[in-house]
Amino acid sequence: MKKFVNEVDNILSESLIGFGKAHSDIINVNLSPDFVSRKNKPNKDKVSLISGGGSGHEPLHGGFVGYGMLDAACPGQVFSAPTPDQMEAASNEVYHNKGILFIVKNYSGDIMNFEMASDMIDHANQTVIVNDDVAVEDSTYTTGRRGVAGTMIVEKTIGSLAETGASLDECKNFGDHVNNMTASMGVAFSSCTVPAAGKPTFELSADEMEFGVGIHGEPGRRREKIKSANDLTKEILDNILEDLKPNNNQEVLLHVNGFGGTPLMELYLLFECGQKLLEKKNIVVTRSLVGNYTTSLEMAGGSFTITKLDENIVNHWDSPVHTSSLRWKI
Amino acid sequence: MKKFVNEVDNILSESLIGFGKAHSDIINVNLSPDFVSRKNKPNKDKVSLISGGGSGHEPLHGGFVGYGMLDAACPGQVFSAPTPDQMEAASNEVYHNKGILFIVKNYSGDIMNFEMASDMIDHANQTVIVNDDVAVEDSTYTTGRRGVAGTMIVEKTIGSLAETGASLDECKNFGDHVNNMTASMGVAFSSCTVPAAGKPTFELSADEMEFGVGIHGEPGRRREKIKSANDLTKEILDNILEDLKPNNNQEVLLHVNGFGGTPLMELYLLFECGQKLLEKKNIVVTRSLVGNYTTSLEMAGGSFTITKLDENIVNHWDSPVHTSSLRWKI
Amino acid sequence: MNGIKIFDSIRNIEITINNHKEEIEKLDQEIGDGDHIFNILRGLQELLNLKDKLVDETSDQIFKQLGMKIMTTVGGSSGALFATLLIGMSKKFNPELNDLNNLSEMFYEGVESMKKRGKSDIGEKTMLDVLIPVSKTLINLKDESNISKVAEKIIIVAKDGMLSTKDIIATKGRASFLGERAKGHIDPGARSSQLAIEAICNQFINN
Amino acid sequence: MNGIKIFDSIRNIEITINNHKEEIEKLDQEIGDGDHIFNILRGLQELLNLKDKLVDETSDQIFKQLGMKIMTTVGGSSGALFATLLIGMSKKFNPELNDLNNLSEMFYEGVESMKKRGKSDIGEKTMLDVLIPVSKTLINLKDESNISKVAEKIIIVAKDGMLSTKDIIATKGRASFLGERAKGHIDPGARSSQLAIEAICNQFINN
Ligand SMILES: Nc1ncnc2c1ncn2[C@@H]1O[C@H](COP(=O)(O)OP(=O)(O)O)[C@@H](O)[C@H]1O
Ligand SMILES: Nc1ncnc2c1ncn2[C@@H]1O[C@H](COP(=O)(O)OP(=O)(O)O)[C@@H](O)[C@H]1O
Ligand SMILES: [Mg+2]
Ligand SMILES: [Mg+2]
Ligand SMILES: [Mg+2]
Ligand SMILES: [Mg+2]
Repeated sequence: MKKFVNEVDNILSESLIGFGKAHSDIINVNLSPDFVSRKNKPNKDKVSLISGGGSGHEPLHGGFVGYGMLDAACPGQVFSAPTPDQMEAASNEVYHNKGILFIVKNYSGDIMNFEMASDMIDHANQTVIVNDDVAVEDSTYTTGRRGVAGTMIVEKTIGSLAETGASLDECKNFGDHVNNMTASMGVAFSSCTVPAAGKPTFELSADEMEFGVGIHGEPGRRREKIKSANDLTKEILDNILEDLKPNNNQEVLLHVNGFGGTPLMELYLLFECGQKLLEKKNIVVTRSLVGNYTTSLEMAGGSFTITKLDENIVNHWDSPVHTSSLRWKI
Repeated sequence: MKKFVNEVDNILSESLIGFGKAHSDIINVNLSPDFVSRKNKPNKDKVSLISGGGSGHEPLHGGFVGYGMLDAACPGQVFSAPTPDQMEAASNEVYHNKGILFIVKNYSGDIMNFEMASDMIDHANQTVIVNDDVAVEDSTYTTGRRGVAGTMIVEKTIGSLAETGASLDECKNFGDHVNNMTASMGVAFSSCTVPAAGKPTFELSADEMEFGVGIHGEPGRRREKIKSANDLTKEILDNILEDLKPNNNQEVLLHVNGFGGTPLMELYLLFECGQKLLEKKNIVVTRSLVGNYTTSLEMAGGSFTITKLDENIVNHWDSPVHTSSLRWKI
Repeated sequence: MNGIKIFDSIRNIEITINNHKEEIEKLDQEIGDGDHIFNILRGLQELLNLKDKLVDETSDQIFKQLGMKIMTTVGGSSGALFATLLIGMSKKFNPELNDLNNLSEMFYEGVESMKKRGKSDIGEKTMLDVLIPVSKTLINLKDESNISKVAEKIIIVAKDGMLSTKDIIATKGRASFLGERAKGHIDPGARSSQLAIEAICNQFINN
Repeated sequence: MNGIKIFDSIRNIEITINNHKEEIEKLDQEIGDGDHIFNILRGLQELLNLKDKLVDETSDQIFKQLGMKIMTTVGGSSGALFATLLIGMSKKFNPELNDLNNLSEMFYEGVESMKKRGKSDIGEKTMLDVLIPVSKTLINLKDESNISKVAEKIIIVAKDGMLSTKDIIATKGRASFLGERAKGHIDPGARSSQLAIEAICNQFINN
């Protein structure tokens, strides 16, 4: 394993300290329990948004703490859900009288640890569960779908609504709404290497890809031969559109997310493939986001996320945001 | 080779088209000759800044076209300098009466092609050559040092000065000044794969790194065993500081740049190593930038860049910028 | 039951799990995300570090403190679940009962808490496919006087439960995302639970 | 000299370079950035595509157009340099001279332009270590009547030049960044230039 690291056991804390120093104008980093929180507490009463999850998906979630987005983020060990005391401490730090909204990706570990936190804190709190990954079946008998790159869109838009002073219920309902309007799917060309493991999670041969991969390198729908970007795009978008069932002339946000090891050049090429295909289907891409936002360490590959836009979503997407990894109009 | 690609020969143009669509609010993409230019021409007279170079370093340079930074960028083939007709066409597109300033990384190919362009255009023009890489010797008998991650700092700060309506000479002198105040050095853990080649440029064994690597995967100072992040940081910063000779309590910008294949987690850890070490040496990090800004496709590794700050540089660093990959206060 | 015995068991579990490190790692890489072994080992290490501090406390206090430690240091699914198990167990501790009776009641309560926390039950390809049968068997055998016999029986039940996860489709946990694809793979949590239980049982057989 | 002959030479160069594709790629990967072979092949392909359009033009026009094409399609160091060579050559074309005289003068002019463009000279581990000796030899032999003999001589001079790059330290081009480390490696541009010259010379020997 070749990484910038001193002791493998300290990689997370050293990285968090560096993150805190690099962005000391907007965030604080607390260690043991680990959480990232906004430096300048909003002076108005607002719902406090807290997200979190295993590390290794940076900039998700710590990179989205700041004005117009999250109040706090709780990073777990690499690919392991954070512990409830982190969420408890973060809640105490960022509570502003209107309650706490947890934003949680739909994985057993995250759900259970956030539930335990919810039981532990005295503040009113609710949870938005993000499950945008259409690669896996959604059935009432199972855990359902995974939460992937759509999470940051949910975080951005609720973050904006919360800034307006909306109530906890309003924020919760809007979050569920954005989640319903959002679907994602990805493909991996290589594995990532969890630092503690020191070797790749899986092996793909030179002409194989993992179709419908998860953001922890979990297997997806199937392993198959690599395809052209156009063919991949078609297959992924067909799955997403089948889920979202957009109307004719539906306006959408198209997000191409890199998993960490794929150059921007390819991500923009993928965006072009997606935009072209959507245009043919009379779906209008009016907002776009291309880059590494929800990663799996250094995994090569990427995903498409589409959010169907309505006036509310688009306004809350466009509004000012000032975090270390998403910033505009401020 | 596993990449998101349709035809290898079209990777650049498809990617550029996607780039143009994803950021159609701020930039235009012109094909044949290829260049990226600002969509909203500034209405005041200003010096026009044009940069360019081989592709494969994204977001450099196209990602830095926009308000407060570049007026145009000319992307060549992967790792090959652009051709003079690109710079000529870009010059014609973005000229605003105060002359053209080319910002060129110090490679034979770039220097020669930009010189040819300079000969071809009628507008007054000057060139700032960036050569911040201390990994290679600087001697009057050779081509000197390479231009690497410091380039975007030069682009950001001249970009800001140009917005104020400064003259061509002022911009040129300030660019040379920022370049003199800036030094960089990097290390690679893996090679990148040039799409046309289809296979990695070089091979490193499991415990080797290329110390002082270039941003095209060219060899650096030496190949050696990997080291801890702290030891690497010390070695790199010693080289940089020997070049910059900062005063006691010197304020600096510390930029940790990823080459593309290294997760943010590690880059922040590297930032922490760097900041700690500088603090011990009484060098004060007052500005920071961490992320993948000057990449070598999917190469794993990263570099440190330090810019000694004075009042002018810090003001022009802090001023508003609105490009696809660097945006603040606007 | 006392502090010494509890920490001896943890030590034995840690040795056994360490001996199967690669195997468990691989199981979670195949149908999960590969962190299970690190979660488990981190948790065990943290527990062992508490020995000096807790060894003289009452058993219910020890279980509770161990549960809290797991809860605040492990994370992931297994952190939440094993913390719930231990904290659940601590609640039912009754110093008036003999060890087997006490442990059976405690374990039953702990596993019931896990089922609630995980919204899960037997047959969903999780560690509960080991823990529920073990819990039931313990209740059935709680008045048995031959502890060694109980331990031998539990070892078999745990192993059967673990093996049963191989051919079912997961409906809970990360493997549930895989549908058919997880078939033929043993659940990592079931394997680590089974190994832990076997390690404890062996203590009683060897004595 | 006429369009047919010029395009025949380009065709021959392209065949030769293609035969040494992997070798040239490797040379630039070792001490450069690996793009040299793609730059060269892209350029040659673009030139061959111009055949129908240019074959009937005068030779000076052809050289100029070929140079412009290289200039606008190749990029990198070799694009700038070879464009400069061809455009420089076109300027000295003199239809009154015999072919060898004409070519010698043209080539000399082209190489001089390259030296200016590259701010470089012989002994800096570049393609000029091939092209400068070739240019000088051509001038010396420009009145020789046995073309085949000239061609044979040029082949040797080019090869010596190419080999000479192996053991010098580069002071120009990308290899200059490597200092001592580039020693023992042949310069990629020197190798491709030498192969191109050999391909042309072989035409004259075979005839
Ligand atoms: N809802 C659940 N109920 C019971 N057990 C579960 C549940 N979800 C996961 N598990 C167990 O947890 C194990 C995985 O643990 P671990 O790898 O530590 O966490 P994660 O799945 O969050 O990465 C699975 O093998 C399974 O036995
Ligand atoms: N200043 C120069 N003068 C002469 N030749 C040069 C100069 N710089 C580079 N070269 C030649 O160009 C070759 C490299 O070409 P190429 O790989 O296409 O461009 P780049 O070096 O820009 O990647 C070198 O091998 C060398 O022969
Ligand atoms: Mg996990
Ligand atoms: Mg090049
Ligand atoms: Mg796991
Ligand atoms: Mg090259």
